[in-house]
Amino acid sequence: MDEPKLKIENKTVESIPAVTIRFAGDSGDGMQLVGTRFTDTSALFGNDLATLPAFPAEIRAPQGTIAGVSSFQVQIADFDILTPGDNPEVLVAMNPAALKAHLHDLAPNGMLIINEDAFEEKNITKAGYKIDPRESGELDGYRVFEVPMEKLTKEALKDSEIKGRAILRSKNMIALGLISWVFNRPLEDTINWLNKKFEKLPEVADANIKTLKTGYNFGITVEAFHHTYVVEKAALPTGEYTNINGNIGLSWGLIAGAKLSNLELFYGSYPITPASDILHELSKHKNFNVITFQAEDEIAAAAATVGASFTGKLAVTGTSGPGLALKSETISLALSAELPMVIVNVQRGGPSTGLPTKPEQSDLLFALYGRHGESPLPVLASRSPSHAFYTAIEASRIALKYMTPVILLSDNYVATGSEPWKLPDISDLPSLTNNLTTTNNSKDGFLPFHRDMTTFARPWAVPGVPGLEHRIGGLEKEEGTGNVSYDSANHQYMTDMRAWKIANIANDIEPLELNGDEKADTLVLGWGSTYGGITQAVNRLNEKGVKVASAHLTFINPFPDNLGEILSNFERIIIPELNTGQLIKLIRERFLIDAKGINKVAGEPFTAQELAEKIEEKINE
Amino acid sequence: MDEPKLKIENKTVESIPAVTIRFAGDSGDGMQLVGTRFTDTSALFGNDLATLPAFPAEIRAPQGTIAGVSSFQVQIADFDILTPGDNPEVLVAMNPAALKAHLHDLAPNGMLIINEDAFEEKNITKAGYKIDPRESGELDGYRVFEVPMEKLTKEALKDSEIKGRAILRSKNMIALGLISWVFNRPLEDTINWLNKKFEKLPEVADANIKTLKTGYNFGITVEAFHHTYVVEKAALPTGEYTNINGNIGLSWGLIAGAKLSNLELFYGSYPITPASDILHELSKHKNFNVITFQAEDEIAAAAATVGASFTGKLAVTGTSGPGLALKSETISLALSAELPMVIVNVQRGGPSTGLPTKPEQSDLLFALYGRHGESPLPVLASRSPSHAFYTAIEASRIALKYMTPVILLSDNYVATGSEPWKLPDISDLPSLTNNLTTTNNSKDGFLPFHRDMTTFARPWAVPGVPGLEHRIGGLEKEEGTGNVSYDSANHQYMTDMRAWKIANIANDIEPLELNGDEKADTLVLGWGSTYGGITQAVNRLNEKGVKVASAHLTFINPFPDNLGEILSNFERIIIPELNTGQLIKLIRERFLIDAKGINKVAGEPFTAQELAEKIEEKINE
Amino acid sequence: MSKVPVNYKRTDMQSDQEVKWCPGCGDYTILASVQSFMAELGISKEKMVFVSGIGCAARFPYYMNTYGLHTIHGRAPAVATGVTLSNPDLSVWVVSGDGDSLSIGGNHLIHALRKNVNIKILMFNNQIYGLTKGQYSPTSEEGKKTKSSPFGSVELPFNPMSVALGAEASFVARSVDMDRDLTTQVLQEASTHKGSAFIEIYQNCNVFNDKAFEQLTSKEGRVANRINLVHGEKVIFGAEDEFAVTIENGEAKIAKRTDIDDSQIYVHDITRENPSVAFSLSRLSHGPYGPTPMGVFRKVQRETYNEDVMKQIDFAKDSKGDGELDKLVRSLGTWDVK
Amino acid sequence: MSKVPVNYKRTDMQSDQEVKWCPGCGDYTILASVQSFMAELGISKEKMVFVSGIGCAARFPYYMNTYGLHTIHGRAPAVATGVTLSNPDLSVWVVSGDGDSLSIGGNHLIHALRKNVNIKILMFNNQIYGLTKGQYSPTSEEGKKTKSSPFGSVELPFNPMSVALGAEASFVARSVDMDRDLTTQVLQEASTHKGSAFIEIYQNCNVFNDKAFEQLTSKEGRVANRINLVHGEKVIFGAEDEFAVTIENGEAKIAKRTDIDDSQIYVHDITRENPSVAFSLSRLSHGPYGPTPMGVFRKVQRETYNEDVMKQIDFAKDSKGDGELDKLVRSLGTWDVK
Ligand SMILES: Cc1ncc(C[n+]2csc(CCOP(=O)(O)OP(=O)(O)O)c2C)c(N)n1
Ligand SMILES: Cc1ncc(C[n+]2csc(CCOP(=O)(O)OP(=O)(O)O)c2C)c(N)n1
Ligand code: SF4
Ligand code: SF4
Ligand SMILES: [Mg+2]
Ligand SMILES: [Mg+2]
Repeated sequence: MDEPKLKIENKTVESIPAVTIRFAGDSGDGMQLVGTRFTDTSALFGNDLATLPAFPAEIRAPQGTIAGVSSFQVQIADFDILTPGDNPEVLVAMNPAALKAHLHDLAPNGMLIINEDAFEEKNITKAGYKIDPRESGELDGYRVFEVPMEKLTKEALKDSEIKGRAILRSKNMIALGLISWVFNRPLEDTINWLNKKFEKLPEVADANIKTLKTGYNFGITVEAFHHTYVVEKAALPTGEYTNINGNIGLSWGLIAGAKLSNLELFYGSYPITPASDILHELSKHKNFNVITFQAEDEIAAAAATVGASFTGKLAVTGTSGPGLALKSETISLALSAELPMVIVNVQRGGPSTGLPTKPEQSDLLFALYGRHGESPLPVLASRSPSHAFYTAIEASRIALKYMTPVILLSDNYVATGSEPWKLPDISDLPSLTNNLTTTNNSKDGFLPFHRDMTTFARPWAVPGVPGLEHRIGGLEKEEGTGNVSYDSANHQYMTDMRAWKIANIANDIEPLELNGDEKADTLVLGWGSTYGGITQAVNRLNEKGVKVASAHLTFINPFPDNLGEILSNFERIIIPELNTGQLIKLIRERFLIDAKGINKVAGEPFTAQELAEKIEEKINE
Repeated sequence: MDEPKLKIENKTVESIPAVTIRFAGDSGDGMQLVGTRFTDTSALFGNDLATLPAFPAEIRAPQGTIAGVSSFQVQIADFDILTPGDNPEVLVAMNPAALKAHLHDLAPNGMLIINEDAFEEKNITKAGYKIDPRESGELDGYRVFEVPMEKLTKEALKDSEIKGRAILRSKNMIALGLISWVFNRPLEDTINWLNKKFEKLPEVADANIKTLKTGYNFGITVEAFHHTYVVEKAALPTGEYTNINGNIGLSWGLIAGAKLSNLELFYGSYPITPASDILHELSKHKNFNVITFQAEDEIAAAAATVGASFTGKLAVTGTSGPGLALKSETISLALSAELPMVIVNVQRGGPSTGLPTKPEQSDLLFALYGRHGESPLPVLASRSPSHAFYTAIEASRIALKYMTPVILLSDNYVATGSEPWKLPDISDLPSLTNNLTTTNNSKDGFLPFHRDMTTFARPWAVPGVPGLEHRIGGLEKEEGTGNVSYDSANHQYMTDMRAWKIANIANDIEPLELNGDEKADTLVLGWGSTYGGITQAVNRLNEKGVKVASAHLTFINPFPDNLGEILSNFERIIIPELNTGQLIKLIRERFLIDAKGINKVAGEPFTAQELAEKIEEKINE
Repeated sequence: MSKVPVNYKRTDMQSDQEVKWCPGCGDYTILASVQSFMAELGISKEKMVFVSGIGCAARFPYYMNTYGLHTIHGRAPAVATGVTLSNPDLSVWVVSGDGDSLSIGGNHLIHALRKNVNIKILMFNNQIYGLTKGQYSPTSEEGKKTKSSPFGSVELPFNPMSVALGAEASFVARSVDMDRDLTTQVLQEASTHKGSAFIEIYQNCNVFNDKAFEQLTSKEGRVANRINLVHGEKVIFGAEDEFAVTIENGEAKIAKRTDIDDSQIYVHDITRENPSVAFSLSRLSHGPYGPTPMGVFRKVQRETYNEDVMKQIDFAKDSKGDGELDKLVRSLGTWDVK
Repeated sequence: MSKVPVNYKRTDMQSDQEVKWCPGCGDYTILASVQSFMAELGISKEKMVFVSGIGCAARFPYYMNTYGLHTIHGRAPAVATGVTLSNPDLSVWVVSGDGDSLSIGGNHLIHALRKNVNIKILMFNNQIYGLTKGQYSPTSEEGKKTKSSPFGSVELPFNPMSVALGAEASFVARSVDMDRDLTTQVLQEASTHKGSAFIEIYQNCNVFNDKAFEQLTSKEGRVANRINLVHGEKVIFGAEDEFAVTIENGEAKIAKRTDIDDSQIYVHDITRENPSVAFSLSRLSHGPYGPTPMGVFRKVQRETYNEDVMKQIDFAKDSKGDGELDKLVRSLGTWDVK
C-alpha cells in the first residue's frame, strides 16, 4: 500500500472552531489509546484541548456488555477551552454496547461512526437491544457512517506476520486513521510513536501502522467522508506547552515542592483508584531523591509519612476516599505533634466503595471535619491538571511554613483528564521556607513547642541534630516544652493555638479573584474540578448578556481573607458542586448568606451547558 | 472499740440543702472507692446526687506527684440537682499534691480536711511546693482540719492481722468515716458492703471496718468537728431508684433495645478509655444472649458488627474518638449496604490521643461528616447517665426501623458520672419494630433494595432464610435489585434516597421541649452532657429574674421538626459547648441565625455557676 | 452444622449476575470448582454465606447463588467472624486476594486463624494487585517490575503457608486454579474441619501477571514440580516419582530417591499437634518456583471460638436463668422514695 | 552506621521526665537495661530514635534522652519505617506492648519483619492490656478472667516467636524484665544485626497481671524452666543441667539427659537460613509456662529494605543524573505556541 497522499483532493474542508469527539468501545478495544493519540497529535498541532476518559471499575468486564464499555472524550479547539466539551459532535462506537451506552449524549445531527462488523445478533442482544438499532429508527437524526472495521483490518493485514484473532487487536487503528482523515490530522506523530513503542516487536508496529493508514485511506476513498473538517491552531499565549493530566501535574508539583524547599520527597501510599498513578509516577523519579513507599495499607502509609516528617522530609501521603478514612487517626497525630505533611485525596464516588472510577466532590466536609477532637487543618483543592502542579507546591509551602498537615483535594476528573499546560519558567517558582533548626532555643534545653510568633509554627528539629533531642507525641503537650500535660488551662491554650495557627493562614494566601461581570448581582462560587464548567458557563452567559460573575476557591480552609467582602458585593450566591451541598454549608454558616446550590451526584462532571442553564434558572427564580 | 453511738450528742447539727464534697488523693489512695461509698450511702438515704470522678491517664503515676492525683466529687442535695456541683464546699486532701491540684477550686470558707501525716518535706517538694502550704498562708480563708490519718489507722489496727505498710491501705476509711460523721451518715451500709466484698478475706474486711469507725469516732471525739451537717432526703418523685453511671445506663439500654426488639445483642469492641466499661458491663450479661466480641482492633470490631447485622443481630460497636476514626470506613459500608447498626462514641479530649480521661464534646462534626462520600446518618447524644439508657434504646429503634447505622454520642462526663435513676416500669418500654423478612417481595426474585414507602427502609433478609439469598456490598447498588450499578441516574437516585431516608426521621422523634422562661428573648440551646449545667444555670438565672429559656437536643441529625419554629421565637440564641463551636455551626448553617457560642476546651465540664455568668454576660452584651 | 440431604446442580449455585472477570482469568476456574463443590456439600443454600473484601477475587460472592456480602478491603475475615458468631449454623466462606488477605488484611487474617473462628478462607493468590491494575503485592517475587516498582520490588514476599502456621492456623492448604480436582479435595477437607481453614489457591492473572504459576501448571512443570501432600502417604514426586521429601535436622529436604532409603521418606501426617513439620514443609519453596508442596499441610482439631462463646452463653443461661430486664436494672441495689 | 567512640553514662540516657509507671512495674527494669545498654552502644545520642505506639510500655520514649516519638496505638513499626527510610543513618528502636504489637498492630509488625526494615522492635509482653486497666490481650493464656472476659477468655494466644518466624523475621529473640544480663545480651545481638529485629521481653504488670512470669523468674522456676539458647552450644537446662533439647522428626523436644546420648543434643545455630528449627524451638512452650527457650532464636543476614531502596535511588542518580525540574516537565514531549 502506498503512503497516503496528504494533499487535499476530492474533499471539502470546513473550518470549525472546536469539536468534541468521543471514542467508545469495549474495555479491550483500546479506546483510551486512540483517544490519547488523537489528543497528542492535536496538541502538537497547536489546538487547545481537554479530555475526559471513563472506564469501568472492572479490569475487563465481559466483552460486548454495557458494563464493559470504556470511553474517551476530547474537545479540541482553536481557542482557549476549559472542559472536554458537553455533548460530543462525533461518536465512534466500536460495538452495539458502546452505541447503547453513549448515543444519548451525541449532539443532534452529530456524526456517528460505527464498526458495522460488530453488529452481529449476539452483540446486539448482549448490549440489551431487542432489535438492531440500525433498523429501529433510533439513529435517525444523526449522520451515520458504518465502517467495516474488522474486514478492513483483516484485509490490511492479510500478509502480515500477525495471524488469527490477534490481527483484530489493531482495529482501533482504523478508527484513529479515519478520524485523522476527517479532521485533517497527519499520521506521522502516531507512526513514530508506534515504532518507538513496539521497538522490540516490529511486526506489531508494522501491523498497527498498516491498519492506521487503511483507516485513513478509507476516508479518502469512500464517498461518504468527502466532507472533512479542520480545527485551526488555538491562539494560546505563546510559550512551550506539554499535555498533562492531574495526577501527573500533582506528582510533578510535589517533586517541585521538594526541590524548592531543598528537602527530599517521601511519598507513602497504598494503591487505590484514582490516586495510584501518583505513586506510579513518583516511583519513576528516584533520581530526584524521591522515596516512594508502597505500604501494607493506608494507615501504614500515613504512619510512615509521619515518621518521614519527623525525620525532616517533605512528607506526603496520597489516597482516595476510603483510604482517607483509614488515615484519619494518623493525620490527627501529625496535627497534634504539629508535623508538616501533605495528604492528597483524589476524590471518587462514594459512600463506601461507591463508584471508584467516577468523579465526585463529596469528601470536602470529611477533609474539614474528618478527625476526632478539635483538629483544624488547611484544605485546598486543585481545579485542573495544571493547577494541580501549583497546588501541590502551595500545599507543601503551607505545611512546611506552618508545621501542619495539609489536605490537598483532587478528584477523578482532574486526575485523569488532561489539558495543555504552558510550562512555567522553573527559575520563577518561589523557594519554600521551613522551620528546620539546628540551634537551641532556650537556655533550659530545647523547647520543641516554642512557637514562632508570626506563623505560630514550632521549630522542626530532626533526629541527627545534636543537642536538640526531644520527645513528643499525641497526648496533649505543654506549650513550650512539649511535655505531656493534662493541665486544663494548657489544653485550652493549645486548642486555641492550633485553631488560630490555621485561621491565620488566611493572610498568607492568594486573594479570591473574580471572573465575568464584576458588576453583576449574581456570583457563582465554586471549588475544585468544577472550575472549567463554571467558568465556561459564566462566560457563555455573559456573552448572552446575562449578568453573572464567578469565583473559584483554591483554599477552602481557611477561606481567603477577601471572601467575605466579595460575597457581600453580590445579591445572589450560587454554588455548584458535585455533591449534595458541602461548600455551601461552610458559606452559609460563616457568612449567614442564603446561598443556593446546584448539585449533582451522578458520577459525572457538570457540562458547561448544563451549568449555564441551571445558573440562568436560579437567576430567574 | 465500741460501736459508735449514733445519737447526736455534743454537736450542733445544721441542716443544709446541698453540699459538694471532693475527695482527692494519690491514685493508690482509694479516692474513687471512698467517693462511691459515700455516694451510695447518700443515695440509699434518699438524697439526690450527681458525681464527677477524675483520674490520671497513667494507671498509677508516681506517688505523691500532681500527675498522680485522682479525685471524686459528689454533690448531695435535698432537691433535684443536675450536676456534681460547682466549687466544692468540702475538700479532703490526702497529700500535698492533692491539695495543690485542688485547692483553687475550694469555695471560700470551705472545709478543708487534710491528712497531716502526708505533709512530710519529701511529699511537699514532690507536689511542687517550695514551702509547706500549711505555713505559707495560702490556706487562710478556709476551715482547715488536720487529721493524722496514718497515725489513726496504725493505732486502729495495732492488733490487726494485717501488718506492715499494708495497714496504710485502709487510711482512706478514716476519711470516709470522718466525712460520714460530719454529714451524719450511718456506717451500716458501708460495713455490709465491706463484709461482702472481702468475704474471703475477713481480716481485710475487719481492718477496713475498724478504720472506718475510727474515723467516725475521731469526729465524735475531736472538738473541732462538733459542728455537723445534715442534708435531708430529696423530695424526688416517688419510686424505686438506683444509682448508675452513663456507661452502665448505656449498656443496659442496649440490652433493653435487644429485648424490646426481640433480637439478640452483638457488641463488638476494642478496649479504649472511657468506653471500655461498656464492654466490661455487657460481657457480664451473657444470660441475655449478649455476645461480646473483643476484636483485634476497632476496624475488626466494626467489621464484625457489620457481619452480625447482616446476620440479624442488634449489632452495636462502641469506642472513643481515635477508635471512631478507625471505624469510619466500615461505618460507610454499613451505610451503603443499609444495614442497621449502632455506633457508640464516648467522647474524650482530643485531638489524637489527647486527654484520654477527660470529657469533651469535640467529636460532633466528626460524627456527622466523618465519612467519605455522601454518607448521612442519624446522630444522637446522651445528656446524663439515665438518659443514656433511653438513648441507647432510641438509637436501636432508629437503626432497626430505618435500616441505617446510627451514631450515639456520650462523653467521659456522662459515662463516668453517676446519678440516681428512677426505674421505669419495664413493661411500659416500647417494643421496637424491625424490617426482618422471610417472604419474597417480587415475582422476579427477592429485591433487597426494594424500599418500604413510608420509612424508605429496605427489607432485612438474613442468612438462613430460604429463598431470599442475595448479595450486596459497598459498590453503588441498583435501587430494587441491589445489583452493582454504575449508572448515573441510579447513583443520583440512591444518593438522594439515602439522604431523604435520614432527613425523614425528623418526623419520628420527640419534638424539642423548652425549659425555663418560655417568654424570654434568649434561648440557651445545648446537646449532650452540658444538660445539667445549662439547665441548672438557666433555672438559677430565672430565679434571679433573668429571662432566659433552655432547650436540649437529643437528636443532632436530623434535628427535631420543631427546632426551626422554636428558634424563631427567640431573639438571641446561645449555644454552650465543650468544644470550639460545633453544634453552633450546624444551627447557623441551617437556620441562618447569628447564634453565639460559649465554649470551653479544658478537659472539664462547665459548672452551673460558670454558665450562669457567661449566659448573663451574653445577654447583656 | 447438620447436613441435610440437599441435591444441587452446579447451575443452582450460579447467581443471575454476569461474571465480570477478564476473559482467561484463573478466577473462572476456581468459581467453577467452588460452585460444583458447594452444590454437593449437602447444605441448603440459604445457609451458605460468602463474604469478601475488595479486589478482583473479592467479586466472587456476586456469582454465588447464596447469601453474599462484598465488604471493604481487607476486612472480610472480621466481617465473617461477626456472621459466624451470630449464627453458628451457617457455612461461612471468605474469598479474598493476596493483597486483600496479606497486605491490608493481614491482621484480621492471623487473628481469625489464631482464634479458630469457624470460617473458611480462600485466598486467590495471583501475586499481584489485579483490580488496581498491577502493582506488586506481598506475595510478588523480589525484583518484580510493576507500575509501582518500575525498578523491581525490593521486598521478600510472605510465604502464606508459613504465615498461617505461625499464626496457629488449625487448617492450612494450597491448591492451584487449573487443578479442579485438587481444589475440590482441599475444599472437601476444609468443609469437614471444625474451625478456621486457610486455603491458598494460586490463580493466574493473565492481564497483569500472566504465567506466574507456569512452573506448576505447564505440562512439564506440573509433573516435575508439584509435591502432592497426601495424608498417611510417603511424600514422593517427580515425573517418575524420582524425588522424595525427608525431614532431616528439623528441616524438610528434597532428596533423590536413589540417594536415600525409602524408610527415610517423610510420611505426611496432617493431624500432628505440633505445627513444626508442617512449617518446615512450607519452607520447601518460597512461592511457586521449583518443587512446591500442594494439598493439605495441616488439619488439627481444636475448640472453635464460636463454640466456646456459645458455651459461655449457655452456661450463663443455665446458671442464672434467662436474663430479665427487671432484675438487671435492680442489680446494683435500689432504694425507694415514697 | 559508623560507630564513633561515644562514652555515655546511664544517666546521660535519662530524660528529665518523671517516670510514671506503677511502682513495681517490670518496665522500670527494662528501662534501666536499655538505658545502660544504649549508653555503651557507641552511637551519639542524637542518632538514636525511640518510636512507640500507645500503652504503658509505649511511654518509654519519654524517658530516653534521645529523639522520641510517642505515636498512636499499633502503628509504631510503620512510623519507624518512615524514620529509617528517611535517614538510614539513625539507630531506630520501637517500644511496644503485646496489645500494641500483636493486637491492633499485628499487620505492621509482620510487614516490617518481612521487609527487613532496619528497626529494632522491643515488645514488652505482660500478657495484658495495662494502660486500659486490665483486659486480656492476644498473649493472655486461655481461660484468663479479666474485665472483658469475666468467664475466662476463649482464645488461644499467639506464640510471638512463631508469629515473627512465620513472617520471615531475620532476628528473633526473647528475654525477661528481671534478667538484665540476658536483656543486654539480646540488645547487643540486635544492635549488630542488619535489618529488623524482634525482641519479646516478658514484663511483669504487678497491677493487672502480677506473677505471670513466675515460672521463669521465681528462684526455683528460673533454674528449672529457662532454656537458654546460646549460639554454638548444646541446649541444656535444668537445676543440674539434667535436661536437653533434641530435634526429632522435625520437632524440638525435651529429653532427660540420662535418656539420650549427648550427641543427640541440639547445638544451637542462630544463623541457619531455614527458619524451621527456630520455629520448632518456639513450639517448646506456648507462653511462659514450663520449660521456655530464652535468648536469640534466629539471626540471619539478609539485605535490608532501606539499603535496597537507597541502592535504587543511587542507581537512578548514577544513570540518569540528578533530577532537574526543567527536564521533568518536558519529559512527556512539548510543543511551542508562537
Ligand atoms: C481501603 C482501600 N484501599 C485500597 C483500595 C484499592 N484496592 C482495591 S483492590 C486492591 C488490591 C487488589 O489485590 P488483591 O487483593 O490481590 O486482589 P486481586 O484484584 O488481585 O484479585 C486495592 C489496593 C480499596 N478499595 N480500599
Ligand atoms: C486506636 C486506639 N484504640 C484503643 C486505644 C486504647 N488503648 C490504649 S493502650 C491499649 C492496650 C495496651 O496494652 P499493651 O499494648 O499490651 O500495653 P501495656 O499497657 O500492657 O504496656 C489500648 C487498647 C487507643 N489508645 N487507641
Ligand atoms: S485483572 Fe487479573 S485477576 Fe483481575 S479479572 Fe483480570 S485477569 Fe483476573
Ligand atoms: S498497669 Fe501494669 S504495665 Fe502498666 S505501669 Fe502499671 S504495672 Fe506497669
Ligand atoms: Mg491479587
Ligand atoms: Mg500489655
